[in-house]
Amino acid sequence: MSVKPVNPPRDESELPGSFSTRYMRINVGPQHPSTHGVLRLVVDLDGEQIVSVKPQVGYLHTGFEKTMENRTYQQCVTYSNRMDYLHAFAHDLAYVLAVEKLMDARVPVRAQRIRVILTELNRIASHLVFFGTGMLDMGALTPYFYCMREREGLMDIFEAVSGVRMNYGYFRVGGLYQDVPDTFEQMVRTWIDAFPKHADEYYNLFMANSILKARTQGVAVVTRDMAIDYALTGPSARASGVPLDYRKAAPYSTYDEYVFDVPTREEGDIYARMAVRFEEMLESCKIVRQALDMLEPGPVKDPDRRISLPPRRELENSMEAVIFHFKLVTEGFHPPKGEVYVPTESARGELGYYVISDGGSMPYRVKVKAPSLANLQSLEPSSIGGLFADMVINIASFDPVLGDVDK
Amino acid sequence: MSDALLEDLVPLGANRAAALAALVELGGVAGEGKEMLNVTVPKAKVVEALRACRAAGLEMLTDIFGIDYLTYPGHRGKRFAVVYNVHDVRGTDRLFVRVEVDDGESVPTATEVWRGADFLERETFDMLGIEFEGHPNLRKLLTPEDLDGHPHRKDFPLGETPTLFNDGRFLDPAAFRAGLTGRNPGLTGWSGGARRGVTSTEGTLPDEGRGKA
Amino acid sequence: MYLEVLMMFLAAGLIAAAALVVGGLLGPKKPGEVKLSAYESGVPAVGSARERFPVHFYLVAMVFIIFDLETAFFYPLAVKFQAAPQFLFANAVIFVAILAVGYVYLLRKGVLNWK
Amino acid sequence: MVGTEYYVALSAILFAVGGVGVLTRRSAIMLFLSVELMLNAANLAMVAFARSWSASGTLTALNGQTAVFIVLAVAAAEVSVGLGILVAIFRNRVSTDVDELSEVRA
Amino acid sequence: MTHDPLWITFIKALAVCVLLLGAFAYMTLIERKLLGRFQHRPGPNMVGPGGWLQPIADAIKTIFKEDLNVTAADKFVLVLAPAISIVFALSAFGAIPAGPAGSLFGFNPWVMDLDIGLLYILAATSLGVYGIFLGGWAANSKYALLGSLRSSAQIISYELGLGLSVLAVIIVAGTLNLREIVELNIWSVSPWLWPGLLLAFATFVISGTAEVNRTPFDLPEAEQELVAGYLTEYSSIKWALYQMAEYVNMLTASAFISTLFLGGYRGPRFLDALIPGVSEWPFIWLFVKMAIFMFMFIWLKATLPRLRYDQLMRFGWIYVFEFALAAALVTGAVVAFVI
Amino acid sequence: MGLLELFEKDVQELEAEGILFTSLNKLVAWGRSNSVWPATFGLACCAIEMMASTNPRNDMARLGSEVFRASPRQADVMIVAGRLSKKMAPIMRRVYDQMPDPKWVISMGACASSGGMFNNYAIVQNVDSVVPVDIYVPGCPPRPEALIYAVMQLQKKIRGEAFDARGEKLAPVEGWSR
Amino acid sequence: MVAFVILAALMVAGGVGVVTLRQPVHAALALVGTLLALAVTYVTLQAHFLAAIQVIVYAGAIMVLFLFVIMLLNVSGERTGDRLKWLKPAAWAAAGVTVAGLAVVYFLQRQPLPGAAVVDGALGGGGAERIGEVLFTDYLLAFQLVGVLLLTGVIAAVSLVQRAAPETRPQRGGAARSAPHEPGAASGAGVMRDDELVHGGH
Amino acid sequence: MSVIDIAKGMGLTLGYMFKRPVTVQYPRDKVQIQPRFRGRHHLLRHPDTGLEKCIGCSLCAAACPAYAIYVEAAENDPANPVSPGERYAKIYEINMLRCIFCGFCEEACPTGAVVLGHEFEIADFRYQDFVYRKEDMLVGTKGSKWQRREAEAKGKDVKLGFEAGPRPELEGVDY
Ligand code: SF4
Ligand code: SF4
Ligand code: SF4
Repeated sequence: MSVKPVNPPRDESELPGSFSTRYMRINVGPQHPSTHGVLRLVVDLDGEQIVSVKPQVGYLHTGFEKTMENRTYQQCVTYSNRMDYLHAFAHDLAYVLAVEKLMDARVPVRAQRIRVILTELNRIASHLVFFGTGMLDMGALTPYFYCMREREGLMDIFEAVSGVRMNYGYFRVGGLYQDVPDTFEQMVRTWIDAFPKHADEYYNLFMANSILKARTQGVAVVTRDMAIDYALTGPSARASGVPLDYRKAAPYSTYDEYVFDVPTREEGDIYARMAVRFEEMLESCKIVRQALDMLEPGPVKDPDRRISLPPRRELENSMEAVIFHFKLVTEGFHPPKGEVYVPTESARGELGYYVISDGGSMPYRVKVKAPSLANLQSLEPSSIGGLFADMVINIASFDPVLGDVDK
Repeated sequence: MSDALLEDLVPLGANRAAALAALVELGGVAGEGKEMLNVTVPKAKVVEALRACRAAGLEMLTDIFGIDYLTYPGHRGKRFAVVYNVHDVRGTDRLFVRVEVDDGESVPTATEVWRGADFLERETFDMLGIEFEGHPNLRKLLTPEDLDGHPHRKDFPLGETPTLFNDGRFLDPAAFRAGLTGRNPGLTGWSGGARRGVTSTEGTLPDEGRGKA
Repeated sequence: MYLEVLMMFLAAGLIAAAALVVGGLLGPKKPGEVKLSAYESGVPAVGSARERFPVHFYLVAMVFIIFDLETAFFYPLAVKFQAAPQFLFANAVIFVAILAVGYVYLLRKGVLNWK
Repeated sequence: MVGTEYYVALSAILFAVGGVGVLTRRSAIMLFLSVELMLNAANLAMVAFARSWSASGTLTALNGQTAVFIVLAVAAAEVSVGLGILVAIFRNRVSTDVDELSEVRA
Repeated sequence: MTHDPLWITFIKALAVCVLLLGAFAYMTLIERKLLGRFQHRPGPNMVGPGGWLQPIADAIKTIFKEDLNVTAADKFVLVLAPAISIVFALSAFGAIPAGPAGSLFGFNPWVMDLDIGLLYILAATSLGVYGIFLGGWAANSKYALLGSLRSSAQIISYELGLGLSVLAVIIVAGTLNLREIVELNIWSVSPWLWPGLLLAFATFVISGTAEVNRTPFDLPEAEQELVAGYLTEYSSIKWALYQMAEYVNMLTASAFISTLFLGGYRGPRFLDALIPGVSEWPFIWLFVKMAIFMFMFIWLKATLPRLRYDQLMRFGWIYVFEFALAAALVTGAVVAFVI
Repeated sequence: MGLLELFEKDVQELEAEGILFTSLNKLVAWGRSNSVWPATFGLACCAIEMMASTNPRNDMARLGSEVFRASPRQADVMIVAGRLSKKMAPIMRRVYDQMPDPKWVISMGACASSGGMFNNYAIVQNVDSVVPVDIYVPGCPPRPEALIYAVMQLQKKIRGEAFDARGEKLAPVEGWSR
Repeated sequence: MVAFVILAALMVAGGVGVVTLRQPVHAALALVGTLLALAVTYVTLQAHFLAAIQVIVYAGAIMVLFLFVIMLLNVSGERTGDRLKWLKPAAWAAAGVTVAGLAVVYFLQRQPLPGAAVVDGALGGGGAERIGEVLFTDYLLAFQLVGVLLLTGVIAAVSLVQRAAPETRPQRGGAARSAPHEPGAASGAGVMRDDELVHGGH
Repeated sequence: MSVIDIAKGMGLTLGYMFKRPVTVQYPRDKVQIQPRFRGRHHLLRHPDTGLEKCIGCSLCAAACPAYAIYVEAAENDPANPVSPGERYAKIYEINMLRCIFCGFCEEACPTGAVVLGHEFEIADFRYQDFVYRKEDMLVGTKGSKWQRREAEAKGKDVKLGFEAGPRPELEGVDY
């Protein structure tokens, strides 16, 4: 009498003789506390060890690119920021830079500096969320609350400037929506001065914590070759020794005028990814401080009437202004035919908008090179062979924003 | 655009120059672009071209995407273009490799050159329906399984629903927009005459006034 | 005096039973097929949960039994310890030494090194 | 106090039930469970005897209990090795059916 | 050793259970409030005056919530498991003496006074593992199963640390009776014993924390990886029973630690000089000591990340195990050769 | 009517029949309203503001609602925070179905409530077509205080103090009937 | 006597459960119940320490191991049908006969129990110190032999189950994991293909 | 495991325990809102004449990326004008659930008639209650629809839960 298997094996790796390699397949997400939104991973586990991870994305597919093809260039600034809601200013910036290049707009220096300040502050805010939620994934509750508290100060600044706490739409093609309020500089300075002290606290609270180190060092390593092969960009790539930062490589918006370092690490493990971001927050502080020092009064919009709405007071007495106003609002402006791409550096990596204009008032095609989607691919190779618990913090360590992934 | 002109516009980095030379060798044609370098290569040579780019120092492939030129004014040639966005590790040199394809044609996969091309090609396939030959797992990436069609094709409807207001009034975005851009005059309110917002036959908003999903 | 233990268990059991009964009766009941299926992040469960598990769990439980017994044998020893401390200490050391061999073996084999 | 004979009878019943299990169950794990039952039945008898010997002094009486203590240790060792064997067999056989196991003595 | 009449014992047992449940309810609130304070925010404070009715609202909500029995589950075990958990958790506490004999209106302030009280508590906790194991198994959900396996393995592993680290105390005290251990005051025997006892204390506290699944050893709940571990499929009152068991275990653990190492229900004796008999007052001292440990548990939760599973197991089997054994041997050696 | 039978009847039904004492009724409503534990259902940007509503500045914990449960089995209210794509809709429905009764839904933000600016093929234009919504919170994203306000609205609804524009009283648990 | 009857009934019921229940976990649970009842019986027999150890070791450890193994091997119910058709009734019959025989023998030659005071004096509740007294005099050798036995147990079980020492995870550098990332290597080949995934309920 | 760094963290959390929470206890305390915060819309009137500023030009509807505004204009009755211009908005409705509070309408409006105010307590129970009519937004109306409804039922004034600095565009709006 032959042996009848109780459960027929699924494939050759599960034949008798290797019963401990019978994998357990687990769904992580899309509705799962640690997948940072609606990422879904199908994980095969050999006990606690990961045999394969298959990211399934698209659960937040919003149709940004298609919808933007049906909005005027100006209206599109309300869309770009909602892709990466954690670093919304970066998306706004990337989008307006692309369109400005298309239109050859001249952006006043003041506007550029304010853009830099806000983008960098937003980068800090994004990293704060990264640390908060990442630490939650590791079971530490308090860093989350401290980071969110810290972020709240930034939200106040953004609210004071743009009127909303997230999804700003404050950068406009040709400059800014309006000038920053008078309290702006004071608010930013207060926050920036307080931050390093708090950063010290955070460092002691988690970055220096030996449990955290034990959990993250040497875990889920992404080597330099892997990073290049998988097109990993941003802080995650810099943690693997790829010194790629578009603020240095292709400076935009006066980034070349500031002195700052690009922190890099060689290890490529989770701790390195965290450390790079931690140092980056402090570097961003530096940039903000310099930009603030260089900030001079001046206009914040390209005076070109093709692009910017005329000032409100002109509407009352200038018929010409009224006509421009009507025309701009209803139709928007018409960039010349052409294609353009501007790479920028968001908190997650290379962010670029490839905008094609057909000469009409709405973009013919917008293709967003969103960093999270490409970055997410590194999750699989770096998780395989590791433990299930590691994978959870590994997701966090790439800091994917699902809006950015799924578009 | 001549090479000289290009160089004038953007000083070529060493990597890009080498890559450009290699691509031209393969039959590539440098094209227009604002401060960027586009090279259209023959479809059969695309993998070779990408290999050449990688060999020439443009080591990273950050994006693959498609463009549907169906309604592009004055466009001649094939309907789609697939664009590969390659750059070097320092991020200073960048080059766009383009391939032109028609509906139904497929492109050789780049996953052999870059593992990271996996998702990017799947996305392109999902959004535009361009198939990649030899891709290990060419399935939809973003859209639901039961969605027919490819959203980024120009003939795919955006699928807008009207915004509902009181007393059965509603606003249909597409029609409204058409009025604004002058493609369909008469629906805009600003140029004169009350806007003829269509009033529905029902007197009031249905209780669960929701856009039909 | 061991009836006291019984009383304790009785009281605890009473509380638990009361809680279960009250909770079971008072809550609303709206069962449904989906509601009563296993939760797996919002998608239907893939395969069965009654899968096999790593052999390591077995090893841990096994090693636990062995050392738990060791501890069990130590209790009488510890209680009696002060009666003949040196003699018992010697015995204990021998006992521990024997088991230490096993412990080192386990370490070597990587049993205690959860992979 | 309940007489020792009742305990012994109970022990016998449990032992017999365990024996039935050993004879009838097919799964090796269930076999083991039945064996455990038998072991415990024996322990019960020993503890019961310990009490009835208490007339002959502490040391003698406690012999019974101490023996049980040591039997516990033996049982534990037995279980860990026995189940170990089971696991090892299972790696190659995919079944715990003893009949099937005895038929493939490869 | 006098014993109370049985009916008194039963009433005391019921009282202990009810008190523990009340303590559970308010521990959740205190934990939330304290966590809030650690995190620079006030915590629940709007339900009732100062938020102090929050647990009552939670309790009502939970009781009147639908109690799901998942189809694929093993119904009987599904119901049995939380009951097991709570019963063993509650009854473990009964062995803790809360004051000197006869100090509770002439009755004894404990439910039971056992010769093997120490073992009794260990036995009760070792049975608690069934609740978790069966709960996860019965639900027939992967998260739950994995969670329950992990926690069972964790609990049994640290049980060893617990069992080994009490050896030092037993060697010094020469008894398993908790009341006698308290009365003896192990620290006063000889200062030579202190290193061994301190080591035992440390390992005991660590194992205790792991045993009750608190941060940094809170793997079983491991919300981020396994949704809610073995609790994933539990709702309503059954879930509440598990929570109860967890908190009652915490209370038991802190009472156990205080009793074994910190003089249990006895206050510091030097205070007797100020107010005569103050160290004899029942409840108060035990309460204070428990509060300290409960605070510590919450504090730890507020600060530390959790260990990874393999680290946790390694920590338990290598560090805790070895140090606990060493503590016992050191103490034994001191008793045998020094004093 | 025997006591057991009385208990076995759904409490809500009894409420409708007016059998339960109103005071008990009120007590239950009070308990439920003061202990609404959200299931984490963060989808997009709004989820960040949902998280922010628990941060030290806003601290939703004060209402007793900070207990975000990872498993829907222990949650009372599902805060749909963000845009619900059509791919995600069946999953959300499933999670909702797996929550034990009584349960509520807060639709947070323009996207969840009406599709907002994403009036397109990919987004469900009002989650009410997937799960019954009790409270809508406009905003993009609603600021954390607005969410706290919505939770307080929900408490009013649970206590039966809510009414709509026509003055009609809203049933305390709407989700049950659908 | 009442206690004895209740306990006896519990134990026998548990025992029968062990040999008849189909679901292994249930059978194991039945055994746990029997063991707990047995522990209580020990208490009534003045073997307190043993009772505690019975709970800690048997119920708390050995049975957990059983449950783990059941889980580990995923034994879910046996095949139905008896091993041999006639075996089951025969077994029960044989058991009945044995029990009856034994009972007859014992009840015929029963001895009077010593008085309660004597029992108390001799067993003293069977506390740990009494056991210790015996264990470390008469049974000293056995005590040490138990050590050896446990040692053999560990080594035997581990060598049976653990095949090779699992390598420890690389702590630094991803050398062990860099292999699958070479361009062109199919990711996790042969393990899982995406397309076999069950998709979210539509 | 280094004990010292764990102790540092422990000290930090303990320290925070003795600090005053930063919480703004919202329903009890008023939320401080930045002046530029954009909440519910207001339709303004000319402060001197009391006429509505809106001239029904629909520019706001055109600028709205969410298509949340519906305007239907009508000729002014010269004897009894509603607005200073030729025309006025006969129907002016905003679907608050569609609206993303981007402020484009405010930017687009040539007369500064529609301005986004600070009110954010708009949560309500039914979809159709979110279409705000002109009356719901005209200056002088305080609170959201639900707030006014509740206040009416209770016979009290609308209580708003925030404070904000002045904003010049919000001419005549009084919180
Ligand atoms: S409503 Fe606004 S903030 Fe919320 S998800 Fe939608 S776009 Fe994001
Ligand atoms: S704020 Fe933005 S979305 Fe809202 S009505 Fe105005 S333009 Fe439309
Ligand atoms: S609010 Fe302003 S933009 Fe809108 S219709 Fe009135 S006047 Fe025109």
